[in-house]
Amino acid sequence: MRYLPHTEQDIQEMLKKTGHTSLDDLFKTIPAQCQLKKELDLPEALTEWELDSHMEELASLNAAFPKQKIFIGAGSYPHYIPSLIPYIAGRSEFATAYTPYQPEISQGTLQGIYEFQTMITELLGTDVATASHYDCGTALAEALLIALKKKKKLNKIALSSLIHPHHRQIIKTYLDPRGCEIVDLPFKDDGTTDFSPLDAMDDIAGIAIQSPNFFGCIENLEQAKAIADSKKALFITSFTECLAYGLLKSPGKCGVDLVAGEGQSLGIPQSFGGPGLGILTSSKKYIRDLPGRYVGRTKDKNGETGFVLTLSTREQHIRREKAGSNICSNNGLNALTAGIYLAAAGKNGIRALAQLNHDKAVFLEKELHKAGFTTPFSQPFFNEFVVKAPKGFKEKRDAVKKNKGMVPGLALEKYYPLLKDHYLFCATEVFSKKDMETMVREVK
Amino acid sequence: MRYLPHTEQDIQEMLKKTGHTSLDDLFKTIPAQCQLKKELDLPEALTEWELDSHMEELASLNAAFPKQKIFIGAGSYPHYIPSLIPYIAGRSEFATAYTPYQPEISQGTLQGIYEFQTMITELLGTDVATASHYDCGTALAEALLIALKKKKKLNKIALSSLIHPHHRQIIKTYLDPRGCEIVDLPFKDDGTTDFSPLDAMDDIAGIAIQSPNFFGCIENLEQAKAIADSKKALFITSFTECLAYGLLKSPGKCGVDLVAGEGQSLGIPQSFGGPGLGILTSSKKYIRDLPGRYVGRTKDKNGETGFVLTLSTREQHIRREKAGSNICSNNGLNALTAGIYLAAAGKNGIRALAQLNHDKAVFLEKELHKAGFTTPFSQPFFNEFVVKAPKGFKEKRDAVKKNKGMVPGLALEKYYPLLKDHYLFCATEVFSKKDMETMVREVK
Amino acid sequence: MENTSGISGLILKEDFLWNKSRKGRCGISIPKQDVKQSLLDPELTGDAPELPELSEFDVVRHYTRLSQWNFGLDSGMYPLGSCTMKYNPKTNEVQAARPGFAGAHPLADEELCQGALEMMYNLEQFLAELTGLEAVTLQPAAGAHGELTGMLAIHAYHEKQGHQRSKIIIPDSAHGTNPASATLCGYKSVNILSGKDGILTPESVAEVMDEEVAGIMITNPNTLGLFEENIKEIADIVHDKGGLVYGDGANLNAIMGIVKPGEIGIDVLHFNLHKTFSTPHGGGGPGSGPIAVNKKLEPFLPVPRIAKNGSTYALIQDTPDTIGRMLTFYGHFGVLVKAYSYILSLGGKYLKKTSQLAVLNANYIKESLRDDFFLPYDRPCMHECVFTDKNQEKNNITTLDISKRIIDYGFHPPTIYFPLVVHGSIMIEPTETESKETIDEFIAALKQIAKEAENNPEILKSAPHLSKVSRLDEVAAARKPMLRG
Amino acid sequence: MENTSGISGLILKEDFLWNKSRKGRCGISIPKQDVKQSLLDPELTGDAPELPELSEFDVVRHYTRLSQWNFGLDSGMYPLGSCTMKYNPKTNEVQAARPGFAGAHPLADEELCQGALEMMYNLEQFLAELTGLEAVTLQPAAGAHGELTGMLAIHAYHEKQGHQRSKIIIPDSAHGTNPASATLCGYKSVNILSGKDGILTPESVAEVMDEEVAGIMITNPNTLGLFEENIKEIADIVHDKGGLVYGDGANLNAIMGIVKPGEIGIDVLHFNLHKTFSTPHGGGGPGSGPIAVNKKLEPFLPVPRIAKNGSTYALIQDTPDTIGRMLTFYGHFGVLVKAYSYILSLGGKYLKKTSQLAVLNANYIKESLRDDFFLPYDRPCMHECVFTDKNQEKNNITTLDISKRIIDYGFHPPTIYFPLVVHGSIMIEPTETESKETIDEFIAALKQIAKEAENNPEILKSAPHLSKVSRLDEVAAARKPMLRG
Ligand SMILES: Cc1ncc(COP(=O)(O)O)c(C=O)c1O
Ligand SMILES: Cc1ncc(COP(=O)(O)O)c(C=O)c1O
Repeated sequence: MRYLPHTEQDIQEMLKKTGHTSLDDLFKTIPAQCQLKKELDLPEALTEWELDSHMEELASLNAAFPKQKIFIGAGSYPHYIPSLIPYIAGRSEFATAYTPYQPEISQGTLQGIYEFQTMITELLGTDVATASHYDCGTALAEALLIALKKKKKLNKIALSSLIHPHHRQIIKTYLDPRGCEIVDLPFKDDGTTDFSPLDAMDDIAGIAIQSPNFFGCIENLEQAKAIADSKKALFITSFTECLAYGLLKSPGKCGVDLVAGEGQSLGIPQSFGGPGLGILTSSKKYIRDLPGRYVGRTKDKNGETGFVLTLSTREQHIRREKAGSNICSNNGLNALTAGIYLAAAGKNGIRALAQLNHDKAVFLEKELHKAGFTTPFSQPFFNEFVVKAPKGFKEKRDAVKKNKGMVPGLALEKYYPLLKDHYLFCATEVFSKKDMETMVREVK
Repeated sequence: MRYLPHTEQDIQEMLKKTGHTSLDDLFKTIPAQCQLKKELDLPEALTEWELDSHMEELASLNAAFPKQKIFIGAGSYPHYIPSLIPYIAGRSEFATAYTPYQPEISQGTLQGIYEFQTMITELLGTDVATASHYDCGTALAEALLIALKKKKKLNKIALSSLIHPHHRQIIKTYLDPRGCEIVDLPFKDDGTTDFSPLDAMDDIAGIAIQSPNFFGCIENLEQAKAIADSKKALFITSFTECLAYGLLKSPGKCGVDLVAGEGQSLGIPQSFGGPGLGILTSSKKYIRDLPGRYVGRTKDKNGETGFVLTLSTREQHIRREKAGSNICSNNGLNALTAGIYLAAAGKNGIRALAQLNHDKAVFLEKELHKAGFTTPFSQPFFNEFVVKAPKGFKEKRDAVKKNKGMVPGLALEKYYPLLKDHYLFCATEVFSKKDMETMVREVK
Repeated sequence: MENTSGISGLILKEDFLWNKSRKGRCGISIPKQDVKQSLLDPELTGDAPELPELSEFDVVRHYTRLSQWNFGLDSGMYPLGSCTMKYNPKTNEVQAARPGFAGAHPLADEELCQGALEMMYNLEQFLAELTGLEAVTLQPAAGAHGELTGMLAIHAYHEKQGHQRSKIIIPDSAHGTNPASATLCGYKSVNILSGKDGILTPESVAEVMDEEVAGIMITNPNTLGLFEENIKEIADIVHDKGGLVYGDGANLNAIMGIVKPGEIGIDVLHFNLHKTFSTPHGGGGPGSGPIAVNKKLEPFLPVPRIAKNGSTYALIQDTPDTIGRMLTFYGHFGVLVKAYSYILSLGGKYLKKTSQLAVLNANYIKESLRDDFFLPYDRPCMHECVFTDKNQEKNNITTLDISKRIIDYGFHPPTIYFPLVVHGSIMIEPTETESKETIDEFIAALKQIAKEAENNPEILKSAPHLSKVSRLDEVAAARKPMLRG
Repeated sequence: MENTSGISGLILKEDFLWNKSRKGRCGISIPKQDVKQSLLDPELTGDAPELPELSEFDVVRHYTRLSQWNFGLDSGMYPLGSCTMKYNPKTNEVQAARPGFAGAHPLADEELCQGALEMMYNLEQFLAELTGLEAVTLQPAAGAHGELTGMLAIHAYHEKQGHQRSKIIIPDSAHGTNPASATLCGYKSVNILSGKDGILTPESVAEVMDEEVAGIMITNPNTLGLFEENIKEIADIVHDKGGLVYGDGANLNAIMGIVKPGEIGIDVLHFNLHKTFSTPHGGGGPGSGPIAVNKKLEPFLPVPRIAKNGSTYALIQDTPDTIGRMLTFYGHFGVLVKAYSYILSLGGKYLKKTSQLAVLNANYIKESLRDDFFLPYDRPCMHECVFTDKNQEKNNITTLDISKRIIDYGFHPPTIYFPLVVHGSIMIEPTETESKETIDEFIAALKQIAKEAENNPEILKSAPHLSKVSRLDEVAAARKPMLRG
């Protein structure tokens, strides 16, 4: 096997040194009754070439960007990825390193993540950002844990029903063991969160909303912040489409305490939903509360600037059962990737792309409108929006899905049972005007 | 434009330093009547994404390995390329460097080429090899130029008619200006070169044959060497399928003076015929005659081992009009690639692959035989062979070509007008038994 | 420093991105505007974020230089204990990058995702077979996330049993993520000590096990690289009192094809695909931490789960007792593709061989260095071995000094100061993909360092000498954190 | 050495492949044997070649380390004069690697190669438009090969005219490949000197031009970075006597969209796609050297040629007056794909801008360093500028010393000792993809080196200090060549 370097002679020489008679003999400290009696029932080893054809066969069974036009976002967005990004992020010095425990020979990863932390706080108007979390859903769950920790006496949080339904599920799963009460904030007619259930409550540890929310609508963060303040609750926001903040007012500017977000749009392939990039960022106040790694700037013995993992006394490997989070490995290489993307796009690029995404979505919405779809929510959106489909759409959708390799929108009924015939559509810079026109023509 | 870093401010500051009033002004030394009056008539700049789709569209118009099964070799062979090879050879330190004129910061390229030179001479049984040439055809032409240089008084060479027809064209093109006479050696019934035209000649500077030859047959190099010796001619061999020498007796062992070969099979994609890898290697005697770069081992000031380009006093940049060749840039990265391939395959891998290629070709020949094809030449072959097709084959070939994405063999009539209905087939490790059976079934 | 790989060469400084920024540059292609521009209400928009402005080449060169300051696994041996830094095959990267995988949308209709679902289904089967457990979820994003998933399942199990428990037993040698994960489920950690030969005794478990204990978290082989020989008895003790046994599978590389955790009493086990299954660690992640469970715990696995109906694959979005959902979608799919490719490339036979050779390499190192460094537990080890700096103490040399000096010899240092149970531990995990020659070089380097500790301790104290920076001031970094530029 | 990019860091030694070989290892997958083995007559076979035996990881690590000893364009500025080391866009690599290109067989039937042919046809059109010439062949494998092709066409032209000629005029500043290429066609080089301002005078050409002269080989801008202002008159002189004008297009990066060589009297011109058109040089190649010709020379272009018939593309395998064939197939197709991608990415507008900025950068360097280094031709330059070591002679410092010292500052040295016409030349070509900041750093480094030459010449003499090896003994290498291990 080409990955295993040991020749028969190597094995014999090494066994001699260790004082064993055979490879099996190495395991004699394992009680016999623990040892497996038969061989593993796994497929025979494939050659590299058999693997190639098997995998290409599997891959070809999936609808995928760029071949198929999938007009869905909902937490995973098709965006162009500049070719320099996989090339650079794939360099073995980055990709095959472990967590930078030895900073002297990990300065590349460390400076790269430090720059990522910097650019993310710049994008979101916050003060500090961690080196990454798994994804938006898990980052958001951690943010709510912080709220509960900060407000020790309270055990109640409020979640907008327009937070990604999967994220709400994650939060529920994370918080369940502590018997925490979750107040569900319904949505208003305009497609934004309805805070009225909070009117009578004053024991909320944290309020979380997503913006743009799951319907694509842009929430009014300043107003929400005022409500949170009036309740003395931590105000937490999340987002699944990072690119929106090339255009929208940043959560930091709106006074948000903690921001959890998904960074997949920043140069990371969709990959059937993962690995993405969990972003966790906040105002300075929470610097010691955010979970996971930070890279900090310091100096070496000779006074040269360098970087280290820092503030690790918050973390599990030091605090063990007293740590606020258990996170260890995170999504570092994707953070580096997002950093490369932000550096390449830059101030103007990110703005132009964000504006273009919005333009495309507005165009698509108008086209659908012309084709008989209605738009139930009036609040402006970024690059996703909800429409109510005319009769017969489902069948047409099935047909183009099969024959044209197009996937027109995501049915919302599954997530919001009352929203029968409602679909969430997404348009990004990867869809040309013609793509959109063709799709609309097919489902009209 | 994302490749051009200059901001408007940069340009103004720099113009100030250079004392010009505008970018146009920089060109004022160019006489007005030399300056272009209108803009270039070229397409507008494409975005990276437009380029992607344009190129994918063009690429998809080609039949290509691995999607299509092209049973043709004839100088370009489908072989598996281990994924490590493009990954490593694509590292920018290798790919974006120039020729190692500054050895202190080019030791990677230099050791890599030194190791290539070593392994190539090992494979071919020779003493020295250059750092590479363009391809086999041009390398062979250079070898014949050496023969003419060595035998100053003679102006006649003999070429086997079973040397790749394109290579013979190149040689003719290269030698034409010197009015050199080329004796064409016909082929015998067994599919090997007929040396009998030489019987009456004693003014031949060099004799060149290809083995395996264009018909795939293995020539008897020892016998040919004896004939060349008896004529006091330099004996030159070539090959288009490098992998053959994982199995066959090496030309060096057979006493060949100069060997020119094609290294494409060693991990280099076919790429519609280029860039390939010209191999030039010989016995020690010709060390100062081979054209192009050599990497040599030496020491630095501190006694550390290091490598440099050496023996460059043979080359154009020193000898100018007195140089034996004009070669400057060669196919260095492909030489490095071939080195990686040889290192990864190793002694056992190269042998096993070569044997497997032969096995596959023998199988295919037998299958075709069963299907009514005849085999005109009796001499053993490596992984290519000639068959005479039964009636109706041409039409069936056209049909599978269109409908099945298979290309069964290369018609030889174009190259050898007497060989009507003769086809050159190739089988390598990339064709499974099933691929071959399917193809034969379709054309039967 | 003869015969060592570490030497000094030219590398290049590189300033921060923002110091290289110049107004007006942009390093990417902006698609052409083929639809009308629509301006949002200015109330909603902000100023463009002040990101650096660079050309494409600036960006390429910046990160190329940064990369050259890093030591990767492809650069040299990386014997980081507990991290299983084995070769990351390049073909795995090719597989994950196929457009049909990399461009697949997680919410496209099921019939458009059959290839992705089939791959995941198969991988679940493989992981179940490897562990002798019943069912697998691929959702957890990393090892710690797998722990949390498993512990939540245990929590749900006890809930379902009608009596929630309050404690969890955790050996002193456990990884920090274990107690932290248990805490997240509301369990109080009860720490127990390893016995004097480095493994747990049934007695120490029996002593603390009661009906308030939800279970035990065990790493086997443990973080000292030793097989927990009493695992079956311990499991029985825990099971007898209604508890469950959580297995931390970080060290699975020692026992593939040798021991099936499900057969020795483990109820739930997490994998680190970025360790045992060769997926690159990316300088911190993304990893992937699937868990396998037995029948008892299967009902509690997170949703969605993958089902095979005839020849099609489907996602089951809800099961009655599920703990819920652990990640937005189905796990780190791109990482799963690589692990799946790895398993297929080795098959059962070579996975077993992998474990055998990993254990051989570790024992070989242990035996070779036993005279030079102190072995706190002098027993046959599994895939890693743990030394300490005790022999060097007299020269005032610490584990940190030794590890920094290793850098000068061209190797990545081992894991240090973990497990905590051993003072000054040096935890060496060579993995099976290191050849005997490389290991011999590593041994020679460590022997020389042991000599230097005697004869020239200062050279260890001041190490590393060849790296871009020397030892960094971590105290200052933490005291006055500078976390952004 | 303040403010310099060059610093020292850890790199790793690496032995020869064969010293790492162990019997029985193999680093690749051998496809399964699904057909019977057939043994060849043992008379025909030899022993397996003694290639090194390594695991896949051994190979990856070996070459990764080697690569880390190299300085690439992505590592830093590489102002190698005459080589146009501009950014090699990563998207070009993606395009060339598409299976439809990389896996295409050159002899598959024409209708199966339409995409490849269309790309080549388009590229020929683009190159013709850029030069104002009529027809293009993409066949030549590199610049020198293009020269040979062009000179063979000139040779065939004269043959066709009925009177072959014997000589060729070559300026002293020409690249060595020019006279060498002419010699291959049997032409004797007649060298002429540049005028005192670095360019050719019509008089010097007129003096040697006669009916025995086949033509002249001119590089414009020439290798001093100067535009040959008398090109039209010179071309007239040559044409009047029945000669032809060969243009060496290595320096095309200066004049795209500014001058069309075909309009100033050039009959044939070669391109270096690996210079002007951004394809990577690969540490020595493969390059690509298409030539463009005017109507006079078109009949002599090598075959096959590419024709467009309606919407299909065809190969014309024979033309009556062709010189024949220059390469086995159609040229370095994989390189052509990259150059084509580059042209499409810039379009006419940005190709012109490219030349403007390349010239701006060179002039900026020239003006910035004029007080520090001697400028043999003090005139506005094109895309490169040439200095010499004359100012440093008094301190016994040579161009070689200066260039080696540049390495310590983290830059690749310029081209040195070429063109030969200037003693100790230092030929700096920054290209347009270097930013002003990088160029300012480079200028600062050179100024500092000029100061060091005064104050501390020894540091130049002993340079480079940071690279893996110091100056190498080239004399020993050539005296007793060791060309294999
Ligand atoms: C024994 C052990 N358990 C758990 C973990 C946590 O795994 P991860 O980093 O993937 O979250 C580690 C990782 O270092 C470990 O070594
Ligand atoms: C002016 C000039 N002409 C010709 C050449 C030869 O080009 P190539 O190396 O592509 O053969 C070069 C390359 O260095 C050159 O600089």
